[in-house]
Amino acid sequence: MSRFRIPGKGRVDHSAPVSFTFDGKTYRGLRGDTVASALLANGVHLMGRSFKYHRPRGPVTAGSEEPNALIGTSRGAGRFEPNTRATVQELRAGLVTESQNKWPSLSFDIGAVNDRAYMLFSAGFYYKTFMWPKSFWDKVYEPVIRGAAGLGKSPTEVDPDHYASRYLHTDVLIVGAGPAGIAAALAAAQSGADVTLVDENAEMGGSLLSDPAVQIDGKPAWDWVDAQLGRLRAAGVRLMTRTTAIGYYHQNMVGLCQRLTDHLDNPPKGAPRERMWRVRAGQVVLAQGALEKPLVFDGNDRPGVMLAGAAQTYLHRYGVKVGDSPAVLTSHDSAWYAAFDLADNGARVAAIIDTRDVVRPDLLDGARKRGIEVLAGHTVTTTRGRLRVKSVRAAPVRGTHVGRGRDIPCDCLLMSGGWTPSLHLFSHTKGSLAWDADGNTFLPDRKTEECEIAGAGRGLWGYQAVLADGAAAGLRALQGLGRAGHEGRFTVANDRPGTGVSHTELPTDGNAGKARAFIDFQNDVTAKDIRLAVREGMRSIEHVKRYTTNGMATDQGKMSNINGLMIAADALGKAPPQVGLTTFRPPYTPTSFGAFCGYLRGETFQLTRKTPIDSWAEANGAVFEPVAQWRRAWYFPKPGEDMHAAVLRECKATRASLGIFDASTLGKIEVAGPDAVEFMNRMYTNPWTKLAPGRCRYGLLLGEDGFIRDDGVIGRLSPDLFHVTTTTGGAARVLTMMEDYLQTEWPDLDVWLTSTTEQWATVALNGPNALAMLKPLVQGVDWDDFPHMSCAECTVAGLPARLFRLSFTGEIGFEVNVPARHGLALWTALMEAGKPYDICPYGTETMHVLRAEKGYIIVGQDTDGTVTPADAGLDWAVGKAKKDFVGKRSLSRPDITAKGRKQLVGLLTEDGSPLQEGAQIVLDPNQPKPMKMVGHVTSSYQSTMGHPIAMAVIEGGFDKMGETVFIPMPDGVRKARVTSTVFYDPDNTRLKA
Amino acid sequence: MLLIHCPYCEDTLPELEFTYAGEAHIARPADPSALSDEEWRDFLFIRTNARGPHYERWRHIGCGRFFNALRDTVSDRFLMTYKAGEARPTLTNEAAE
Amino acid sequence: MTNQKHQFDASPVVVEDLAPALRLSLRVKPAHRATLGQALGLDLPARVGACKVAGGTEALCLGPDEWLITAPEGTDLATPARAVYATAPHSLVDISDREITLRLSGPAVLDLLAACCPRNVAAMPVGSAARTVFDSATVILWRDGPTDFRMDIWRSFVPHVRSLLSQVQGEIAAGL
Amino acid sequence: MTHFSAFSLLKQALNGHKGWREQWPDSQPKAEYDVVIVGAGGHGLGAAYYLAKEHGITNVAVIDKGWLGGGNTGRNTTIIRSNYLYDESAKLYDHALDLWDNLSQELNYNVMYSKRGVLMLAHNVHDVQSFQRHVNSNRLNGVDNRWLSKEECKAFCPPLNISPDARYPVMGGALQMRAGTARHDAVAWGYARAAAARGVDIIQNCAVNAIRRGPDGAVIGVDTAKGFIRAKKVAVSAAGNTSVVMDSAGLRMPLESFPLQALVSEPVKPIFPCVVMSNTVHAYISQSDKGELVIGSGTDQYTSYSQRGGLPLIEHTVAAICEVFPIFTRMRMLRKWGGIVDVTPDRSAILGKTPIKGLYVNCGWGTGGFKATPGAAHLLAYTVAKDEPHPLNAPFTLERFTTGRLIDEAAAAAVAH
Repeated sequence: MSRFRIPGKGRVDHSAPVSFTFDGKTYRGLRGDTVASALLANGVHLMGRSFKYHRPRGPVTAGSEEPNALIGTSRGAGRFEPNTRATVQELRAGLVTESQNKWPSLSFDIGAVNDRAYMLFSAGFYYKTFMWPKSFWDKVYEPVIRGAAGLGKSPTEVDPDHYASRYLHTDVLIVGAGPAGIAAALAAAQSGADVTLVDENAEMGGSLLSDPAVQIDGKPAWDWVDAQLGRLRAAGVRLMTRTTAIGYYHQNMVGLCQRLTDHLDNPPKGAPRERMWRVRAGQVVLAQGALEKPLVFDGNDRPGVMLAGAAQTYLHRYGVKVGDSPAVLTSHDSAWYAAFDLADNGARVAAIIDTRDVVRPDLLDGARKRGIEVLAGHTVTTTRGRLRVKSVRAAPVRGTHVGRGRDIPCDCLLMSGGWTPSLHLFSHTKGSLAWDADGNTFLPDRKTEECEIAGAGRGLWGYQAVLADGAAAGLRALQGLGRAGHEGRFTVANDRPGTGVSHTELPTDGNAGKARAFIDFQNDVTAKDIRLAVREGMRSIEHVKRYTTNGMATDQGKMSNINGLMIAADALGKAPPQVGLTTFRPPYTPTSFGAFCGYLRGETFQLTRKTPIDSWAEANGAVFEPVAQWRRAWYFPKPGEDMHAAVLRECKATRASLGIFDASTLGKIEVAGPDAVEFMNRMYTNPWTKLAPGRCRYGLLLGEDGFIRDDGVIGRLSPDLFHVTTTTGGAARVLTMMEDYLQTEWPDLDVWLTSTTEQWATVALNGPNALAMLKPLVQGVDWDDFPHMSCAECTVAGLPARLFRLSFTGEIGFEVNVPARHGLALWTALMEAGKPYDICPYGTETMHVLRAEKGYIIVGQDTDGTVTPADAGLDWAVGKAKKDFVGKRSLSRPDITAKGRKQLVGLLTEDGSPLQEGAQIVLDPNQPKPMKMVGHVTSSYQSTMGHPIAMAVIEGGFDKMGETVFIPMPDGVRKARVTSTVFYDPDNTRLKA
Repeated sequence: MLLIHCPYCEDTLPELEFTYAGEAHIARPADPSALSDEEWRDFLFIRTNARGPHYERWRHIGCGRFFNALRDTVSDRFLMTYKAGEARPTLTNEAAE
Repeated sequence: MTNQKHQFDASPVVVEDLAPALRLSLRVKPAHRATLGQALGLDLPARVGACKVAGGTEALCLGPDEWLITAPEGTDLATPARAVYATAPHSLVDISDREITLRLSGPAVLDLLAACCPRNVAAMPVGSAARTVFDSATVILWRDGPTDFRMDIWRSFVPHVRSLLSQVQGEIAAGL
Repeated sequence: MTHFSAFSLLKQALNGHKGWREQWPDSQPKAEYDVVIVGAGGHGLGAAYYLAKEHGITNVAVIDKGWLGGGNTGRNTTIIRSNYLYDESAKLYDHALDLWDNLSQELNYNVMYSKRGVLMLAHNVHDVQSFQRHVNSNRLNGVDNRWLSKEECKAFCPPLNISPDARYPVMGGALQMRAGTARHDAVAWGYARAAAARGVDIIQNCAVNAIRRGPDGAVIGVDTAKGFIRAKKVAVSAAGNTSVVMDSAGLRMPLESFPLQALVSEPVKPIFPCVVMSNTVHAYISQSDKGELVIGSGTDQYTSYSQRGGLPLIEHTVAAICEVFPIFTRMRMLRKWGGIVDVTPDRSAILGKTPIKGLYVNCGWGTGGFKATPGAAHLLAYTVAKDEPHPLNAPFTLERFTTGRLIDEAAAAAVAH
């Protein structure tokens, strides 16, 4: 069945077959295979279709840089992911895979008609058309364009897996466990440094895994790798496979994505699918090697055409021959070794075609020994074959002149255009690159972080050089930590050094205008597209990239950036560095959203704060609403009640007798010290000096810009001690603001701030019977001297308490604060004691209604950050005599004192219908749009007085008392009368009971 | 994520333990009422927004203190941090390097 | 001292609730540190993160003018403090009920903490403590031993922290 | 200028696209211009175009320190909408929307303005109040925007999770149907091509080092990497770098520049039919013509010009998306990038004259700059040509920070309770 598998060869387990499906057909692979290697072992090269032209495609690579072989992978319900690289996904039992971007089938795809009309779909074609007739854009063109877009299908079900994250602090982080990385790790692991070595592949060793014939220190490559990894393990080095360094952030923070279960047949219960590591490293060594460059020539995208290095990897790691009769096209020595290894393993190499006239003698000998035909100074001008390459046309080439060619039959073509250092992470750091004219490549230049680059990443080639460089880099990293160590030495036999030349697109002997030489395989960008972009005035590589989409496919330019740049530079007649290199952006390879989420999903997405009384509310059927970080009881519906009915009942019960409310979320700040009163005078608009201990006052806090920031009732418990309350959402903001002034502006003051929001559970009692009900439970309060706006430390129901007599409802009211652990006990005690008074628990909605009936504002609802105390009718709360307080100066700015500011007033509709919160107000409902709006409704409720009430901000509202304004709504214009904001008990008689 | 040295804890810690608090050395005027509207605007809203070394304030959750820092806004590298109330240090060469 | 346990001791990490204790926030300017220390019979350490234990009473320096004092319930520190208030003005606030204290221990406890603590917890000296963050919650973390920690968490944040801890315990149990 | 059309495309296709000419020349600076515009983003290039087309001022140079369209124009999430709260903002952005509507034809360049509808989600009572205030005020301003129940939201955007158990359950949303997205590069290129065709010089890779003023204090030109360029009027439209440029003229600005990050997923077949914004959860998402999910993030907390930004913010952004759209956790992030946004104290733009004669400024767009592009460009051109603001941008003065008449979109969304 898998006749391209060489028995016993490779690092796969020949005794462990694994079956999987691709487009519904079942295939057999081996433990250790990737989907790509297993399909190739079965003679399958056709694995996908390209983005724009739907051209048939096979794998070009054997790694994470793969642009073509993208598949859908799934593991049962909710576990489907598109665009998975077949070259990376390891086989697991029962793996289900499918090809993408084709219909009806991979081998016969209707979408391929685009390929016939390819001349129309040139770079940027869509900017030039689809504009007439205008209406067609929305209705016809765009839907068609969008319909054709995308590769795989999105998941459509909720993902049952979970994801993890972890912080890691390490002395040295080494990215890439090839020869350079391993050598660096050996050097860095001296003198007890904490070292972490990571590699994106399933096993460590990098290119050595594809070069088993190489000998290091007398050992065959694979034995040497095993031995060194053993040494590193013994030295306590952290070795992490299947772990991709996705991004390099400030101050040596590197993000790693570790894939934990996608390769497992049956993941253990509770195991996360992936884990994001946020690594902070003292030193970083980047040993990511180099990526092989495709050659750019007509038909270079045909299935069966792949990189020579990939073929070598499939052969040695997976024991797979990618073909029986490969041809080789190269401009670099490395591909010769691939040809030799395939020949030595039973393949009949059709020819080695090298664009260079002169090739190293030992390579020519190697070819002669194996009876391989060599065509030096030749190129491939085109390839043939429908779904798989059948022959290539080889022709002698001198510069751009092509001689007479001949067809060479083959079943695959191995190409190599040389190697590009993998510097993605380095470029995340904004480190600069320098152009190396000899190597025709960019090399690392100026560093911005504490990092070293080692091996092929610095343009080095050959194991001897790479190992030495890795060791040196590891040692430099160690020394960077201020530690000492000695430099490792390695002796290499059967080394495979190499050099090469680099090209723009290769010449063709066919019609140049018809040549299809691909640069970005996935996005179908050809050399002609690049030259067209330049012709149209795109002079920077950024423009060329964006205009042609070259390098914007899911390989993010790993295959295409350098070839694109070389051709653009050639077209512009400039040196590549003058055209620039597009910046690489994180992540290094596409990374699942889940890995970024980590624990930030479900109930731990964002924290939800709960009060000590929350459990009672939940048990008693409360409906909750989120307020800032808290969840608060919104209302307590009885069976059959909707919100409206429940709220009205709660309101009436409170007005009639007694209501109880969990106010624990209110912010509380202890302001203590000899200068407490001075501090309060400077922070709040109100005067505090005359407030006697045992009394409370409504406090108003402004920003320095003069607009209302927060408010709350503040009690003076002793001359040096204030108990400040803030809004629920404002608690943290207010404390930070106070600390800022205290530390930065007034460090001389002897006053200190302590948050006691969670020290106290707060229960509010309101209603005509509040006093009667509470009295018997309280000890330590002199009721003859405890009027409205008083406070005291005492006991309530036997619990230590801070008792406030205040009202946010207009009824007699108290707020009982007890240590949080007793919060629930207090609540249940009060509920018990309240029974004779039909005590009624109420939620935030009823609180809102009752306060609105009294015209008490809610900061953030009746004010919006552009409202001054005067605008809100709170001038009485501003200490005119005070020389200064936060925000005072802003209140005298011209537009703050100007006429016509929006002022807070009450509204009563003439027809008694409710107004919508947020409804806009006009003076002339018959004016055309855009209308002149004079304000809007900030609060609106069904009241206990049988008619709805509303509050609104209206330009010059205070001068409009009794006037009629209009509220145009979709279903007609409402008329409303401007009133005071106090709708209920204006004389506060009920408070004085 | 930045690494920040807290001058009070004398420890270099991850950004997540800190909150940014805007430009440094903008002292609240002793007598705001004496200021013209323009002077008051400058205090309230005008910021250097330096491209390069920038004097700014941070607060450390650990010790709760506001402190000052000199950070290069092009590289995001901290050149130095110092306690609140200390005079604005002049940018030395080795710091600027 | 411990009561309810969420894990059996065999497991790599144990999360336990600690019984409430007296917890006071002391704020005083450095000039008066010594005076307050004498009055309370405590050595108030000057270095942020340092702890000093005397009898059952522990003083942790959280900031240049801030100390967290923990003592057995019923200990009276308010009276002696009040006695020196005139000469050494300060603020001493009872916050016993503001936080809940968890004990985290076991061989894998550093992994448990590394899941949500950005600071290098492994580098914390035994006997030191720090106010830091655990995910989005501000906590005080005490290192009582190599694999033995205490965590003070604001009461309302506890459900969130617990939920995170149990997720990570699950991972650790799964061995991945 | 070669006219773009299906016909010209076909004609060129047949001769191998040999005949296309450059869309704009790579100009070198002349000694003097009537107007120099600093910053070759969509706003600056657009202003040059409208100066030439509507005000007959063609002796204009647009100067940029990098490549045109390389700043925020090419780095944003391309969301276009006008459903703002304050009348001033709504009218300004709606003016832009009117111009967007016809921009492809106007410029003979397909900017792919896609009216997919922008849905803003409400997750709590405060959101509902604030969005209904939006909807009502927009309606009376003649700005399209309507309220949807949570079921209607789900119907309009099927991937949406409207479960009541969500941390921030969806309570409804405000939908502006004529809002949507556009192809950001095409906007810069289209304006560049059309402006160049009318004689405007586009000078790239030429940093403006300073704005030079004469003895009377008025602007006389700019010092650049390519020498001094005389100019009667200078308009600064340099986004994140505005403070630095204005400072060289001796004018300090109420601006701070913050890093803003954005990201895209791998491309998939159409799954997301509209644009969704959630200010409460901090998620902004749409799907591009190419099939990528385009996702916007918030700004980092500190000012910066590094265009980097941190990992934690990206994690929270992706988490927010997956909270509102849980089917996307197995999608993969393809790339993320950063821009520099200039933010004013009231989160509204500054567009108009300055105290310096001949100096004009267009800045402070924060995260809203792209959607405003044609409007800002059009009004900047008007203000420069007439030396007085158009009624639409009159409220967006520098003076408002002195007088206190702020247009505080940010504060309007302030939450307390």
